[in-house]
Amino acid sequence: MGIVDDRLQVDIAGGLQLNNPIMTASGTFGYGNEFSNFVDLDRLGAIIVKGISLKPRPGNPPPRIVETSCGMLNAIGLENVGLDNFISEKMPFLRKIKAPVIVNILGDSLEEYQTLSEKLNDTSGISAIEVNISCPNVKRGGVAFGTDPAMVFQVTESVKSRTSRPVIVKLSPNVTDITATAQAAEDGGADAISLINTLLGMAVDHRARRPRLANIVGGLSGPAIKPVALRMVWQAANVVRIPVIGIGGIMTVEDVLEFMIAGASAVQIGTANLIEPDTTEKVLDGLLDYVEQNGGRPIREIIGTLQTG
Amino acid sequence: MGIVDDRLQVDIAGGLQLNNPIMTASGTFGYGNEFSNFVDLDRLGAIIVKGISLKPRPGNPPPRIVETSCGMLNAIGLENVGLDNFISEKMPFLRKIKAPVIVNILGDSLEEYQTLSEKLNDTSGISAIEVNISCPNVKRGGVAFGTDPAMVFQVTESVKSRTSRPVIVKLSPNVTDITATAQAAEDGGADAISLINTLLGMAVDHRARRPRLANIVGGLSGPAIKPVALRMVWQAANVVRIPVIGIGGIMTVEDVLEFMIAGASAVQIGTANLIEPDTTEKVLDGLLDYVEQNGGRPIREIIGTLQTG
Amino acid sequence: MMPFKCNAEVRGNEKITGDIWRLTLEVPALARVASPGQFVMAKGSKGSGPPLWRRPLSIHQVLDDARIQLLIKVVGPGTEFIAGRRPGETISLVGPLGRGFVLPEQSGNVCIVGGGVGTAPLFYLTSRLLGGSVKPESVKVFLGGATATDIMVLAKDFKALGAPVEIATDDGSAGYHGLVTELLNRLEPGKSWRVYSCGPHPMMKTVALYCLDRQWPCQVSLETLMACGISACLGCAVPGRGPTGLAGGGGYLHVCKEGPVFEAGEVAWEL
Amino acid sequence: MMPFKCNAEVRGNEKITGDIWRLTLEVPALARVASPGQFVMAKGSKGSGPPLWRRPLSIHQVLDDARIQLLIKVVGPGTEFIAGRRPGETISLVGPLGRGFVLPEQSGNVCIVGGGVGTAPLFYLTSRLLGGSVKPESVKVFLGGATATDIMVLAKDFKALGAPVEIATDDGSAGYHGLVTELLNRLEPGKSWRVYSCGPHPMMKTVALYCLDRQWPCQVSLETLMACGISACLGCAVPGRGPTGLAGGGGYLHVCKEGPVFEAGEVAWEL
Ligand SMILES: Cc1cc2nc3c(=O)[nH]c(=O)nc-3n(C[C@H](O)[C@H](O)[C@H](O)COP(=O)(O)OP(=O)(O)OC[C@H]3O[C@@H](n4cnc5c(N)ncnc54)[C@H](O)[C@@H]3O)c2cc1C
Ligand SMILES: Cc1cc2nc3c(=O)[nH]c(=O)nc-3n(C[C@H](O)[C@H](O)[C@H](O)COP(=O)(O)OP(=O)(O)OC[C@H]3O[C@@H](n4cnc5c(N)ncnc54)[C@H](O)[C@@H]3O)c2cc1C
Ligand SMILES: Cc1cc2nc3c(=O)[nH]c(=O)nc-3n(C[C@H](O)[C@H](O)[C@H](O)COP(=O)(O)O)c2cc1C
Ligand SMILES: Cc1cc2nc3c(=O)[nH]c(=O)nc-3n(C[C@H](O)[C@H](O)[C@H](O)COP(=O)(O)O)c2cc1C
Ligand code: FES
Ligand code: FES
Repeated sequence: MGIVDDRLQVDIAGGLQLNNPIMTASGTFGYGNEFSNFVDLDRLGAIIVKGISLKPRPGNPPPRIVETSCGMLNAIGLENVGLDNFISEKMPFLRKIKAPVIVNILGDSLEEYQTLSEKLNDTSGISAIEVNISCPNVKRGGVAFGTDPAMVFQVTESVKSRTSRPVIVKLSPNVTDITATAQAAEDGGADAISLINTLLGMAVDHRARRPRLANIVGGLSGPAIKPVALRMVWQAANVVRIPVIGIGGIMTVEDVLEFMIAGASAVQIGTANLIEPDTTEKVLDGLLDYVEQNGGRPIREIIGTLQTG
Repeated sequence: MGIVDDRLQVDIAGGLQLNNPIMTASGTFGYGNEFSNFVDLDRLGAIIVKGISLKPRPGNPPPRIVETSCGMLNAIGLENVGLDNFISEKMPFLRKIKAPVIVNILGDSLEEYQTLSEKLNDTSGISAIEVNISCPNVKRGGVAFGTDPAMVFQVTESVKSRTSRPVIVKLSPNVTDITATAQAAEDGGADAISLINTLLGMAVDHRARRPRLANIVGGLSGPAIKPVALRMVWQAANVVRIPVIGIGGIMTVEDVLEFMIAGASAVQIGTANLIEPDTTEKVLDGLLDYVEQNGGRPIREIIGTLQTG
Repeated sequence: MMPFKCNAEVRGNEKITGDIWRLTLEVPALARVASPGQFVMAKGSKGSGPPLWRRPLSIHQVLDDARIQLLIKVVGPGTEFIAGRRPGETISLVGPLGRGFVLPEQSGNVCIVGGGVGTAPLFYLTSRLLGGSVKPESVKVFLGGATATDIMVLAKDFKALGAPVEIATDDGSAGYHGLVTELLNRLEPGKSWRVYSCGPHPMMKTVALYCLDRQWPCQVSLETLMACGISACLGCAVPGRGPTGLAGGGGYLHVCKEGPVFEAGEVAWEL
Repeated sequence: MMPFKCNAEVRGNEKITGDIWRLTLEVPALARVASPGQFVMAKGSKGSGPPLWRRPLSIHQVLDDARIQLLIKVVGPGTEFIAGRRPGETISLVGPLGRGFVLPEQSGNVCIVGGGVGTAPLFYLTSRLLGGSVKPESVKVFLGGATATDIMVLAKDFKALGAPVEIATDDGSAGYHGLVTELLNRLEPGKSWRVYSCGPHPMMKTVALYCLDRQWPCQVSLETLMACGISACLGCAVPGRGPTGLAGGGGYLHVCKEGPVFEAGEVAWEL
């Protein structure tokens, strides 16, 4: 599988062509190296690393995770090594991987997003930036950014103005109208949008009468949220012209096909990595089988082919 | 179990006292009679019937339902017999039941809501009205009502002005800020709010490249949505002073306790009725056991006792 | 008869072909009241799933007023779970559900048309017909399948009831090489036939239209996705005909309540 | 050693007490490399659940470099599924995971303190210790349980390794009537002890603080909820001490990566 199969190639984000549509979702694939024994990282469409902030963050106190019906809540609180450590400690490994590396960034202010974009622009080996404006775990800033179209526009525009790298804006599902934030990201100059981030949820320990997460609320992910994600991807793809990257509960190749048919040019696999660490490669093999069973037609031909008539 | 156990009593909606907090969710319990062989209807806290409109509605074309991971999508399209048939055909049976009957209403316009409220005010045997402003299946009217706080206020106020019955406003989860619509309902004079209605979702048949619902999108319910429901109930209960009724993915007595601890004065059981038609009574028995194991303390004492410090 | 919920003990589980199984369940309360064409909603998982929903399965046969049999084709997780239960285990059932076949009050010619596992409810129907006013020589059973193995065991069972059976297979490996609906031409056109059918939707549509053309009474048992089976969710709608039907200005039929068995003329086949 | 994913065949499944089972799995690739204190993430459901997550389980013993044993207490659906696997069935595992116990380089006094099913990893540790530089007479094994039946089988197994075992039970039905941590007072205070412990968090805290007081080297194996076990989710955080620990101005320790075994002094027990 060293050779590239052009039947799986897809275009995303400002001319960035991926060898295949299978990407890893931020925060569920560490910094890539954690998975080197489970998947051939070179084969992936792209690797998106854990969200990076300017300074290291310790994250939220435990408990940070809880299992729910066909899903999980997390309130990791965006623990990460910070930009400088990321560049010095994680990038050397990532540069050796053939798959494009996309860095997910998050900040508490417009300025932080801008500084991150500038510094990453000067860092080699980074194919694109994904802007996380939607994480529900950060109490300051983050939430407002992700749910207000005007703020989405502003963050997108300021990140774009500081980097020559393609910019993907990652949208929050915790909004009344996903088409408004999708449109705002496009208007702000985003090269692509990715969705969905986690749904804001909560779990209660009835014996202790306490929340199960120290942070009280957390982000819901996994198969449980797939129907919401598919709906939002379909709605967003109907209003923007830039590529849409589908995320939410993807476990199998059938799930990937569903998202692509609904309008996604590529997908990200999140929670599934935690359970079956070889999911991305398994799904990729499945996609290849699908292409072959369909007379070798390139996979990009199914993007947005949902018949609703 | 003929005698009322006052340890289970709770107050909801404008002085309406229920013998226990277990209600049925609209659209999942028919008009009550469908379940008379599975549960002792007299024992229920309240029966909420399928949503009623002024005229009969045929509902959406099939397929109308699809199973998802730990949940289901429905796009029934609010099929119902219409107000007149409801009163003449369904009320005679319901009047014989000891449990309070709550009628869930839906309309395409303010006027329809008002007419429904007036006519139901003149109908005997109805303990309260639940206003469905949030059903995602009706393309006209409904969606806007449920997601815009100003409209929520308006609908609530006009229903209240036409009826002397307690009014429960049922909120949509498909909003950026549930506290805004919760507050709007309270400001409009609602005696209680109930939440959540279904999350807007979608399913795709990748072989046919078609949506699995003829209506394309539908409402997600079941255990999958419980974390979102709990979060919204907790958020809403923190801002309003009127009782909050919790709905979403409740299958067991533990789920009921979680919702009540998070701030719900009562709960509604929906999808679970479809799978285990005796769920409501089983849960009620469980609640009684809980009360007894806890030294006979009235169940209402646990409402809103979540410790977040 | 009002439906109820019960646990049925598995008494036998017989493999019919590759993916079809016959379960025998001890459940007298159901066996005593279930009529042909009715179905049960069986739990297809432990706890609350997945799968979340129960699974509709027709009553395939009733034995000694004490046991029922289900004929199950494994097509997904629910049927896999149910077909995998071993003797001694129990299955949670809700039933009996729906409106079954209307049996003829007098003798007459009866034709049974079954396709694949859709044949399940027709077996109980046929044994009841033959146990009643209908004579074996005035019955014709047409069974269709993709290939011989799909249908041979069932054909043998129908023959054991005393009914003359004719077979059609898609690949010609047994009986007529073609669609089972083409066997309808073998019915003497002069006579009037009462037709009962269950199988894939296109097959039933052909049967229904064929009979409507000839004004033969015809009952079909429809399949839809079902969440509840107890007419609570309104999910199992099909477009109906006539004053209450969609095509006649009315609404939808609900397969779990007004069906699963319908008169051919009640269904808006064109929608 | 990098972790990998594999299917392990169940070779044996022995009931220890009411809800505790010992599984023997044929999985040479794991057996050859797993060190004491490491764990595996085992799939606790068919397909994608529920439960969704894998379940962390310590390596209880390694046999002949070919089989591993797990000691499982059934507390919920995941452990129920795993403990219910019969010989011939397979279980999906990811492992070996985490940082295990550091074995002493020289002989010396070693004390093992186990509580309930937390004793699981200490058994493999003890057999490796005794197979290495540590002499049976310089080992003390303290095992605690709620009642005698909880701990007697394990105590016998430890004795079979040659280690002297002392028992404490909450109800006094065997050994000392009280907490296992109270047995620590039986250690000769003059000597220095190397202490290894696993069990309920409060127990380990007591052990850790006891040892820190006396400046005895002490290693504890922590438990947290884990979604992945492979340091991808950062969900298994516990407050750490020292320059990189939270209490020292740093951050959290990750039980699946920097643990599950920690030096007593690494953990911020007060948080
Ligand atoms: C009234 C009634 C009686 C039935 N009687 C029998 C019977 O006696 N024996 C038997 O084997 N099966 C019967 N069925 C069909 C059976 O209920 C389905 O095969 C079963 O629900 C599938 O569940 P699953 O989890 O195994 O597969 P799923 O994963 O749910 O489905 C597998 C595939 O089959 C399709 N499918 C599932 N159910 C239906 C349906 N009802 N109509 C069309 N496509 C469907 C799904 O879309 C999917 O593509 C009956 C259905 C109805 C409505
Ligand atoms: C590194 C590590 C090694 C382990 N080794 C073993 C072992 O060898 N044998 C063994 O029987 N168990 C072991 N455990 C614990 C085991 O993983 C849990 O009991 C199991 O995950 C429970 O899954 P379940 O689905 O059966 O129950 P669930 O329904 O998930 O849980 C049942 C109850 O136990 C609580 N619980 C679950 N996991 C934990 C935890 N890790 N810490 C505290 N409370 C918890 C839950 O909150 C719940 O109240 C280990 C855990 C860790 C982290
Ligand atoms: C443990 C965990 C950590 C996450 N961390 C991040 C993050 O740092 N940045 C981000 O943009 N999204 C983060 N996410 C969200 C995922 O990238 C993804 O959008 C979401 O989980 C939905 O996809 P899934 O259902 O496939 O998991 C995280 C999700 C999980 C489960
Ligand atoms: C089949 C179906 C039909 C429903 N119809 C209605 C309705 O008519 N009016 C209404 O307010 N809610 C309706 N709902 C929403 C439920 O009342 C409830 O709010 C939702 O399903 C969440 O609860 P659950 O997860 O317990 O099902 C319907 C839900 C289902 C599954
Ligand atoms: S399946 Fe629910 S009404 Fe028919
Ligand atoms: S369990 Fe996921 S990082 Fe430790």
